[in-house]
Amino acid sequence: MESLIVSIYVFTLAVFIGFELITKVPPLLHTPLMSGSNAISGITVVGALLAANANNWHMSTILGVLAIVFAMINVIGGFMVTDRMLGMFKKDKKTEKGA
Amino acid sequence: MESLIVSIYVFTLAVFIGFELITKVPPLLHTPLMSGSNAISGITVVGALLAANANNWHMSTILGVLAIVFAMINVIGGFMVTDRMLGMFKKDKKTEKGA
Amino acid sequence: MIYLEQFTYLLASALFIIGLKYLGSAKTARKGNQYAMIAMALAIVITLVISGVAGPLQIIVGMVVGGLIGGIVAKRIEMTEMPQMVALFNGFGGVASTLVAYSEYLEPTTTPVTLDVNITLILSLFIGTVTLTGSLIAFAKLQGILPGRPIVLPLHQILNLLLMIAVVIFGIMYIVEPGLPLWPLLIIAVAAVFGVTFVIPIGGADMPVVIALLNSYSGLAASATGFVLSNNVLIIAGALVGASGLILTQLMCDAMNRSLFNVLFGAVGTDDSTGESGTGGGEQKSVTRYTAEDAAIIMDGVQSVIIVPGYGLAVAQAQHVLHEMSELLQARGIDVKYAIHPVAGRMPGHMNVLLAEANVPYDALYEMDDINDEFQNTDVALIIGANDVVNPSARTKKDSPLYGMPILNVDYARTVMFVKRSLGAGFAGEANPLFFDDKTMMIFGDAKAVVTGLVKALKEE
Amino acid sequence: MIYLEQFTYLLASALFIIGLKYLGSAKTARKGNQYAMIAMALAIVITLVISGVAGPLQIIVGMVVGGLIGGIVAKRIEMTEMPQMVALFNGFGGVASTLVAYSEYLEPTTTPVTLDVNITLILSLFIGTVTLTGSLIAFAKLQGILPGRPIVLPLHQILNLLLMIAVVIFGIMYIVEPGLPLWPLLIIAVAAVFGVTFVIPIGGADMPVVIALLNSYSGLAASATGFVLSNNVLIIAGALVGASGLILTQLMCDAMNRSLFNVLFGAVGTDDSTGESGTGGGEQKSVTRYTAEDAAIIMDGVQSVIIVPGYGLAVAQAQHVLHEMSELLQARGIDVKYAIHPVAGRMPGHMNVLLAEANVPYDALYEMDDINDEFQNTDVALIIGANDVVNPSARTKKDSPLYGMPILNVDYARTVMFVKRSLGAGFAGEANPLFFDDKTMMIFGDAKAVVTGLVKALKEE
Ligand SMILES: NC(=O)c1ccc[n+]([C@@H]2O[C@H](COP(=O)([O-])OP(=O)(O)OC[C@H]3O[C@@H](n4cnc5c(N)ncnc54)[C@H](OP(=O)(O)O)[C@@H]3O)[C@@H](O)[C@H]2O)c1
Ligand SMILES: NC(=O)c1ccc[n+]([C@@H]2O[C@H](COP(=O)([O-])OP(=O)(O)OC[C@H]3O[C@@H](n4cnc5c(N)ncnc54)[C@H](OP(=O)(O)O)[C@@H]3O)[C@@H](O)[C@H]2O)c1
Repeated sequence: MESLIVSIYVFTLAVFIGFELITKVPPLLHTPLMSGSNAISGITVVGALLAANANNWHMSTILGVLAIVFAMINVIGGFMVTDRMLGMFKKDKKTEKGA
Repeated sequence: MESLIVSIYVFTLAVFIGFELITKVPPLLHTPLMSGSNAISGITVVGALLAANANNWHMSTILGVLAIVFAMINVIGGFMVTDRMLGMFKKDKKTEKGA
Repeated sequence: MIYLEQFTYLLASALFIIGLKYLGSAKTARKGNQYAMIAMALAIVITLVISGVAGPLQIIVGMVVGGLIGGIVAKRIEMTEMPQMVALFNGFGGVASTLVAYSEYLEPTTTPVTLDVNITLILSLFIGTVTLTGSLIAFAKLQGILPGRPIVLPLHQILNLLLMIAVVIFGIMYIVEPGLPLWPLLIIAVAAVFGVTFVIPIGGADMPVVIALLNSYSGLAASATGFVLSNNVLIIAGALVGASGLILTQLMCDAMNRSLFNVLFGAVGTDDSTGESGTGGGEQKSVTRYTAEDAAIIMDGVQSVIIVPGYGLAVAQAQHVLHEMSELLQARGIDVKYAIHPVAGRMPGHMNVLLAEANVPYDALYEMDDINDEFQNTDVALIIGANDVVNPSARTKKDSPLYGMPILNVDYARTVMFVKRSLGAGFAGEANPLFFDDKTMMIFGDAKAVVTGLVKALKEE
Repeated sequence: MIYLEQFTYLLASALFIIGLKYLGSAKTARKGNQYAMIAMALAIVITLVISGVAGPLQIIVGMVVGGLIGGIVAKRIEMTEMPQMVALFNGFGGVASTLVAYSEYLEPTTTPVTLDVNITLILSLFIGTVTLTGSLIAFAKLQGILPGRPIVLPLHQILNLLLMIAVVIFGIMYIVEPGLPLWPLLIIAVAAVFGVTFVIPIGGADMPVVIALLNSYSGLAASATGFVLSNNVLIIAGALVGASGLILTQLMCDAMNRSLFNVLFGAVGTDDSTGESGTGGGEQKSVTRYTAEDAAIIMDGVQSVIIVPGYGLAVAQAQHVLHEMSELLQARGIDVKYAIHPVAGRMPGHMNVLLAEANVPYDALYEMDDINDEFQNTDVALIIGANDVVNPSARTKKDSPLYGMPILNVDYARTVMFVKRSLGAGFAGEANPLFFDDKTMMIFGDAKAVVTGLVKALKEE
């Protein structure tokens, strides 16, 4: 039962951190932030790996493998698209010329 | 041994929170912040209560009682003086007249 | 070994935190995303190493298949389709959490299963499934598979309430009798229905807010799964996403000047109802129509132009040719700036992403508060596919859905040019009196076609 | 029961976090302090309830005695003595942590004592004791019991290094042979010496930075004790203070334009060397001396005055009469503002606290960046017991310890008045060329005496 208490502590503290970090993010970054944090929520892949890790083809293993697939789409797709978006934000190298 | 790991998690998360909260506090508040957080560090009184809580006068009990005294000075003194200081910060009620 | 595992998870958690922090500032955002990637890689690798990989084949296949799909989608996706992609991925994250929880239900890692594991298992099944079906509906609305307008069933809120009650009852039954496989399946079924009924009455254009909220849910689902498995990195990363998603939702609602409650239950949004209808109120006022060539001629004599892009720019995919046009103007010594309203387009930061894609440097983009004082000294405000964000009714018309929303002060510019297909209203369905102003030039047509025409005319001169 | 206890501790932790957050903003600071109080009360009460209070007498006596002492000190203390009081309290927090850890060493709550408990026990003993003796030295310097100037022993840094090595060795010995009471006592002894040698080479005027650092240590000591007892609320509250103290230390160093390394090891500070000596370099320049009456006459014709308070105001306790004076000036229609340099005085926010005590409204106080542009349109800059924060050498003199520190631009005002006792330098020991400027009026004397004279003269006119 102790482990529930620990989990609640960890959860509460992490929620405080999440709140503190995101207040005052400029609108410019809302979209990348959404897709980036979306990718982070793919952390559930860790649970999927544990669930799929068996030398049998029980239902639980199959569901685990399915979970791996979905979570990995979320992780890889999310991070890559965020990186692509952020890569497009650049400062003007021609400013000196242009202005 | 598991309990050490839990403690480290909790500590790390709390450190992140502490860092996030204090960056960008205006100098106006540095002194009250110092005395206020000083009072918070008197939380060690909780440990002192546990240490002093015995029906004997072993060395450990005596040290516990001493710890209570010191920690309580820190707690009560710190909070009261912070409150006193913050109570002195007021907006000008005469601004409308004065300006 | 447990130390190695736990410390790696702790390190990963710290990197997630730092990554998320960096994602919040323009200069460091890319680095932040990379930190989060490293954190994820660390968490995956240590899990594989520690758990000994008993069934390597299925795991590798699963990872490769998922990774490939994700990678291909990420490479191919158009920037305008970003909202639906994020929606879909959210759903995948949610369903993954549900699957893990259900798999844990079938073969628990630690027995006997304690009460707290069972409670968090229910939460995980429920939140994950709601995230899945809710996200699928959001995706369908944004992709045009479902109509964007709000679909309200009879007794909709009562239905939702009944569904919630059903979940609570099934949850209690499950806890009383965990052996029966019926209860978790019923919980999943009800959650699936609830996800649909939760999102379907929300207008298509409010979807970004819903997506941010579902993003938060997908984090909470991961966190709940972490509770089930007593795995701290899941709990922490999930909680970070849960909290930040909630804040983001709030920030978005604030920018649209609406409450979250109004977004979720207000059934606002007439996304599909464009066209020449429904504008101008009763009386017929006259507008002055112009062509791209007329606009090019006007541009001859001006010194400063502020471009205001809106949703129509995204629809028409006109960002690249717009950038070409603004470079032509700059070559003539005209001062060109972009004014970005926080809710222009259909998702937050939408315009920034689009224009960035077209290589517009981000320091040419001005946020509303920074540029609103400049319109009065500007010759031309060129509004491309935007309406609500420049609609002066927001200042004056008390019963308008826009009332109170801060707008870009384009009406203070010397000349106002609108590029859009019709006199149709925007997302809020509010007629724009500025169309009929004397200093306004309406240039009707698809944004891409008109701007291309402008470029051509500017080059020929 | 364990749930009740743990949830109350969690609630207390959350309230500490919210309290600390609120403490960081002027509007909510007082509420924040109250939240922290409630959190502390919750933590204490639940501990008493859960642990059953086996020995109520000694506990009640301890709490009452400690509380009374703390309360009386808090009520009586002068605002100018704040730094030394905070220093002393820090030390008490530190020693309490050490005592708890040592008591736990004598009678462990859980046996067998594991390796990790032993390691954190050493940390707790060490950090707590360093905090105690370091704080006592800081207190003694600020209170004038010890000289404020840096006291550097021969081979000082090598001595510190040896002490650290000794602690590590004793720590290892302790872990090898935890039964022997010698090792923990040796660790405490070495820590006590280290606390002294750590603080003693730091100048008295740098003490605020040291206090902030020791504040951070007292938090870490509490956290280490929390590790020993596996008590989360100790760990969390301690970590919060540890982290925020460190950030505060850094903010202070930044404001003084110095690195933390330079503060700790630079041995700067000639606090005691005031007096008419050591100024102006070789050549003798002339200054114009004036009296309070002269100043009062000048005040007749002016429209705007900016008051710049400094350390001397605190020493002379002149804040109340200064407020009286500024009200007299305002009554004549003169625009009076206060310019507060971030490091004016001897601790951060020092001037704000002092002036607040004298009922000066805090919206009459302007931070440096907000007021620096106004000096050029101001008739009189009235500098009271300040020097470094207005010394123009900071802009020009490359080899000055002040070089690079942003200063208040008093030299742009039409007339500059200095109220101080002599031509002596300030904390940084840097001569102030502004004393010799044509537009400068020097009014020598104790700040309180001079301002009282000014008040009198203003009233008589
Ligand atoms: N950014 C967000 O996060 C977010 C989220 C949800 C809702 N919203 C809402 O969306 C609205 C955004 O305002 P907005 O000014 O950007 O857009 P808007 O008010 O929705 O107006 C878009 C305009 O673009 C025109 N348009 C459509 N397709 C076009 C094409 N191919 N070529 C040229 N013009 C075209 C339409 O007029 P025609 O039909 O006449 O062409 C329409 O009036 C706000 O009300 C906001 O609250 C924003
Ligand atoms: N605020 C902080 O957190 C902090 C912390 C550590 C160090 N410091 C340092 O302290 C300095 C603060 O600058 P500052 O301008 O406020 O002070 P300062 O440069 O130290 O100057 C104080 C002046 O007050 C005068 N004075 C002393 N007693 C007086 C009395 N009774 N009546 C009238 N005048 C009196 C002294 O001149 P006479 O002897 O001629 O009277 C002295 O020149 C900075 O260098 C800062 O870096 C600040």
